[in-house]
Amino acid sequence: MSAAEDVLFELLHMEIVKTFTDSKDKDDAASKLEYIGFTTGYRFVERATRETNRFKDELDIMKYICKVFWVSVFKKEIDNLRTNHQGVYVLNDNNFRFLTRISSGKQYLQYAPRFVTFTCGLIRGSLANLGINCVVTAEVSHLPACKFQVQVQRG
Amino acid sequence: MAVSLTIIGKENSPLYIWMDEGRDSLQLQYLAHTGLDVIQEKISVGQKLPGDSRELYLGLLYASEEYKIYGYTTNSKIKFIVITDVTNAALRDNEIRMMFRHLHSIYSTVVCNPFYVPGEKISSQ
Amino acid sequence: MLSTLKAKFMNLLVLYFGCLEYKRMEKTQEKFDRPQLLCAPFERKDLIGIDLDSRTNRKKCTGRLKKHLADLSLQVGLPTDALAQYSQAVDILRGCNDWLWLAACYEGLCSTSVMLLYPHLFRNNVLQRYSSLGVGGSDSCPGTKINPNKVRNNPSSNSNSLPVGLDPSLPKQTSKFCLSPDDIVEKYKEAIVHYSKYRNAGVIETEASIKAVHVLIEQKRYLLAAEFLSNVVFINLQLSDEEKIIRFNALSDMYNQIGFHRKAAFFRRVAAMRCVAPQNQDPDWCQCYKLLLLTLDGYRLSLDPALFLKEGRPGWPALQIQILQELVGTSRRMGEHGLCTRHQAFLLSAMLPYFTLQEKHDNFKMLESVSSKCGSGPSPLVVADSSFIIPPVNFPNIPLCRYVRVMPPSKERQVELRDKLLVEDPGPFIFSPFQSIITTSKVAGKIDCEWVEGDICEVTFAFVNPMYIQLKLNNMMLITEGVEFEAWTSTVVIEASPEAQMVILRGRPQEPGELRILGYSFSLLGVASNCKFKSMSHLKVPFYSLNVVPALPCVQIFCDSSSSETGLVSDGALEGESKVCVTLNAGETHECNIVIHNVSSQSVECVEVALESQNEVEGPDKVFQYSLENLRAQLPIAPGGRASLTLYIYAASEFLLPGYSIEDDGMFSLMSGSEPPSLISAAPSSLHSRQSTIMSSLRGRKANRAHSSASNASSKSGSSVRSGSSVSALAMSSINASTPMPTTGLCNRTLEGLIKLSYTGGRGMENKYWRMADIGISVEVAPSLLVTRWDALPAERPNQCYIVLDLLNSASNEMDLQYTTNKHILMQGGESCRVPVPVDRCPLAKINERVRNIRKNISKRNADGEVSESEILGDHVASLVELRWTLGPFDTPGRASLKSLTFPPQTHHLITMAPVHWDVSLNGQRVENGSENVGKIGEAQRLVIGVSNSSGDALPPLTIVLTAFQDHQNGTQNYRLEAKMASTGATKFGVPKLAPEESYSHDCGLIFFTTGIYKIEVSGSPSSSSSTPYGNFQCSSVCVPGDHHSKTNQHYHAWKLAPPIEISIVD
Amino acid sequence: MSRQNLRAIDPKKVSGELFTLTYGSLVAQLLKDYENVEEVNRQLERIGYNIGMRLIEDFLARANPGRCYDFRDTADKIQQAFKLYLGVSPSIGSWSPGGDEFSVVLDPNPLTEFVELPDHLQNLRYSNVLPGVIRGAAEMVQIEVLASFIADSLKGDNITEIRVKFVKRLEDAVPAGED
Repeated sequence: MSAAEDVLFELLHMEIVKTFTDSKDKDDAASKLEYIGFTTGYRFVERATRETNRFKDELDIMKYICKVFWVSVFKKEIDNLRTNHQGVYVLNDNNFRFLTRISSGKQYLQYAPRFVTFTCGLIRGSLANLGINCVVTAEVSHLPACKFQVQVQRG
Repeated sequence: MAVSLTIIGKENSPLYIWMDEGRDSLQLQYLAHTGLDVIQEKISVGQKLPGDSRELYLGLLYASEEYKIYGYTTNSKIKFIVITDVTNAALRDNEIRMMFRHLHSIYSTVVCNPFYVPGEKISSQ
Repeated sequence: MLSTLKAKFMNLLVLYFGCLEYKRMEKTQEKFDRPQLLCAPFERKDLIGIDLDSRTNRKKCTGRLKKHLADLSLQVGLPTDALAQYSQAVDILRGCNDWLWLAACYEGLCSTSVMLLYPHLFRNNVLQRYSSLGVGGSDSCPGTKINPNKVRNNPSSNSNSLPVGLDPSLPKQTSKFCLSPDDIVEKYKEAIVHYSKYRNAGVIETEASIKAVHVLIEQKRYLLAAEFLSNVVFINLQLSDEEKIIRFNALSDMYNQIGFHRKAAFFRRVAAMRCVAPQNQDPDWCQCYKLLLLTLDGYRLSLDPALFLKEGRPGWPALQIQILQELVGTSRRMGEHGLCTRHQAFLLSAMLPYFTLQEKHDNFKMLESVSSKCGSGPSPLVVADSSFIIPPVNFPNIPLCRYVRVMPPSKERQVELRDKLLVEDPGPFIFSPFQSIITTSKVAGKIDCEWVEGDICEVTFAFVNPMYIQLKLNNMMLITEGVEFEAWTSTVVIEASPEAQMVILRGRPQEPGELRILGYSFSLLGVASNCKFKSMSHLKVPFYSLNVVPALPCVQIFCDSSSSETGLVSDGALEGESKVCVTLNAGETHECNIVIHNVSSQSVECVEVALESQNEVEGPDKVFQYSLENLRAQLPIAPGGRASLTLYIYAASEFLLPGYSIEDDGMFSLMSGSEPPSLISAAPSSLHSRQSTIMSSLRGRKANRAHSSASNASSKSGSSVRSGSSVSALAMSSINASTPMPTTGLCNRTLEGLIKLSYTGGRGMENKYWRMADIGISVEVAPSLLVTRWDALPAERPNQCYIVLDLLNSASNEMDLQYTTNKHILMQGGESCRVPVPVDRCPLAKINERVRNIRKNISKRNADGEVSESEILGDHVASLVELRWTLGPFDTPGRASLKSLTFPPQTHHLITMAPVHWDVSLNGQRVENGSENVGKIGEAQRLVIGVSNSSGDALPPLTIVLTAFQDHQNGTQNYRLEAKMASTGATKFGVPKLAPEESYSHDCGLIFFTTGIYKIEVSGSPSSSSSTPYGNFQCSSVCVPGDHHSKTNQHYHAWKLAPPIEISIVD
Repeated sequence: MSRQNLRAIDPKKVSGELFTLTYGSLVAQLLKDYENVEEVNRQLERIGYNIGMRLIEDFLARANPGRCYDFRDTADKIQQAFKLYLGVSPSIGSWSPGGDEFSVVLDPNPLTEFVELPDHLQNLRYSNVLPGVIRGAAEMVQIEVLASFIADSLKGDNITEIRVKFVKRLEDAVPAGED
């Protein structure tokens, strides 16, 4: 059983998703969810890295996201991090917490995007505050695994 | 106690400046401003000095005839600069470090205020 | 010349080398047992009282000699020897605490090692050779602008400074004494520490430090380099002001080289301040100014406002403000008032966000004062004797432009591309989805409106005043690009209010094509400011672009008030007013002259007129009529010329009492008690009865004063029509003054029309551009005549019937109504009366023709055949009845139309021409309508009844019956005349089937026994055997299948001779 | 990554902060979406209500709090839940004489740890999710309550106080917590 405060966070997330996907302007739902994630990530990482040493480089930051950051948020590490060393990082979470509550099965796959949007923003916001401007996308091919792709914007 | 305390944003513009009363504000600002050169050099990527602990606390940046200028950076590229009197022997390195830690903590609280827009001047404190 | 100089120089060098080499050889040979003590100049005085023979001193001498020898070796190009000798000297001197010389040895050791390790150091810059004569060998000329990035990159670009093919380990092999890179720094450090022990060694300490910095730069150890440099700052040197300036400049350069631009700027500023220090006897403001300009980079200041604002204002505002203030002050002291104004303007504009209100005011006042000496133009200023260029300063934020609206031409000046409309119509499905994409992906700033060459065009700005001081913007105008544009200047005052204030800038495009509006320019306090939208990030578009179309004429259209008569009021009575209001009585016709005035310099060559109206009831063309041909004949309209279009306005109205409906209860309208009748009338009579609108007084009065022949006729006219008297009685009973008046028809109502004039001419016409002008016409229709009820009654003549109308003069003025060619009555305002109008009955052929047309296209609308016939008859009546009236003090003429009049089926036969035409003669004399027939008692009156078929179809066999009666004029008729008369011949006879136009005649005789007035009714009805097949024909040929209810009535139908034959029998 | 980066930070505190920050972003976004502050208050309460309805299941499973015999029990459970989920122990008090109304005094309020309310948002009930949670949770155990803020330190009050008022016991009142 996950910790009590994590349950609360999970419920809040679920309600946020519901609030914005049910709201009158559905089209903006994704960008709003992403933005909530962004500001949360931006602020959270400011606090979370208080005790962390200065990062060496981009890869160092990505490792931090996959390990310490992911543990703080999801109580587990990213299962697999890959990079092409040209600014693209792929983070695999084989058991993404926000997807575990949806029944697995293809028919629920269509609902997956709304449950990963917040996290995309969370990653983007965190990286933005750490000085990496990027685009974060997510891909869910079978529940509850999720693949986040970070594409760093250079220049 | 320190005579000046400055928070500098990602783009190297001051977000918050505090000065001990009665000091020459501009002079202290010049000191803090030039201190940025040292901070920038210290945190520049590729700078691999032996014995660099990668600590957020950057230590003494430099000293002038009257003041000592200390620096600290966060992982989010926010810089703090504290200026002390050269003659102030009471402040040892560790105390300066703790002062910065405290400052960082306060800063992160400010950033976490949902009504604060990062990059704006800090009005509270 | 150059070559000889070179050759001579070479000679000199060779000589010099020879000297050195000789000296070196000499020193090498020299005995070490008794060497002379070599001294630095300042050491000389310290020598007194020193034991020269002490062991320490001897060692000192030896060490110093060794060092000197090493120097010479180095100078003649023997670094290996030099290294060894320096090392020996170090060992010797360290032992005898000769710190100064020890430091020198270290320095030598370092220098030599550097030479070996970094042979290219100091050689990469040609300038270096000359400038190395100065302190530290590297201070460049003050004022040389250093590109920080370039300098910083320099060392790295040739980081491998060893010659190609030379292994880095080689120097080490060459001499074991060669220092490693780290050692070099260490030894420099040591040397500097030792130098610092001597008060007089400041210069060489500085020198050594700077050398070390150069090495560190080469090693890219900038932090360490910075430490050495900050040490230099602490070295206390007795220097002249000029030397101090040079020293600080040198420091600044060095800091720039290690990438510490802020530090560099700091020292540059210190140097600048030195130039004009209060104790300085000869302040050099000019140099100070130039040095200050060099500091700008370090403070992330760019004097180019566009650049500065674009970078999102990084930097340290407090320091930036100070530097700018110093620039202002310095330039003023230099007497460069132009520069001074420019800097102050920049200070105000760029630092505005950081100023408090008071500071804003102070800086504004300051600008006011400096600009009074010299303004600031729009061109860059070059600083005298330098390469500095100070770009012009703009005020994109004073005042701050909130938004920009490029105004489309005013409505009457808008243009339309006709051609495009035709081409772009590939059907709704193809272009609708793409159209939207195309429009949204349009270039930012593309304005979807067109300006016209030669027309005055406007752009509206909303400005906010950030200063809280009234701003006077002189010569404000648009900045444009593209086609030639005549921008008009205006002086604008922006009040000291926080509210946004609107400013309109105007201009006139001079040629067709694309026009881009880039911004606006003005002059504030003598500072010319060009504000481009692209530098105002909050406006989101870099420019506004629109299309200028070729010149087109422009007209004003208005109603010529000189031709206006009573009732015509032009709104505001101004020329060019595009709305005309006319008050007319319903049915009145008004002529209105619409003037088209060409106010442009192009002639109007082509016009089109269209009419729009919101009135569905009356078609616009019924109300408004004009002749386009007439107008076209007046083309072209020259510039300044006028043309006119005569518009005929007919105040169309519904003259029939609204609310009347045949379906109400199937009853005849005059009898319908359920309606709200607004008036009462006596029996239909040409001797019209007059009643006031207050009719309650008349309630209950028996209105049976039916004296007229018409009422007589109707009262006796038999079965299908109720008698007039009973009608009147019923109608009267329903009168009630308090009954609400029907609203329409009695209240004024307004007919709106819009005359849309499209026109073009000039070059615009060639490009298919058109302009529109319109004039609205509002016709207020005052009620005039109202037909409240109507009925049809038989007339005296068989080919006519009476249409009896209850009329109400709903106007307030007296009305003279002419309802037939020779009959008219006068009606007071509000008064009503009943008039009979004789109308030719409708020929059957006309009905049949219409029926056929309707049958052809049985539309749903006309599914009810009965109504159709009603309509046909209504139209027939309406076309024949013309109610003309004159009204009011001016005898305004008008006419009322009975359009959409309908009649209930019971009356149809009255209005329809009977298929049977009677031709009756008495005693050989034709019985005419109203003719008096006189006969004598006892004499046989010979009556010939001729029947002919006047319809287009065959008539069925008929049975004709003659009935005689006496009318006692009191409502009773006596048919029992057996004792009063007798007849010869049949009074009831059959007529065979008659083809069209065929006729049949019957003779009979009548003998009357008593005097009196007799009447003989002649009626014919289809013979019973054949009635059914002809049922349809007789009355209602318009019967549409499925409508049977009316047929039953038709069986009883008979044609009568009307009026009956009247014979006065006298003695 | 040096070993210092892995220095243990209290995970409970970090999770709490994440919750607080996410909530803050939500409030900011709602304020952007709805011009009307009252509407935002309403939305927050609604979100809280929905959370409460689900949270109660977790609470019952996790804490096994046993049956509520009276309203004082309910208050205790609320106190317990605050401790469990938000890591704070509010004090319960100010009971009405009838025992049907009490106050939950939060000190501190974890939701407002970082918050400074701008002047133009003085009508915002920033933490309005909390009364919503209480109401939603109570309803799932067949107790209808009214819960609302009566004091908020964010607005300068001395304390942060939620007033909870018992309305009625809902029909078929079988507490879900009973076995």
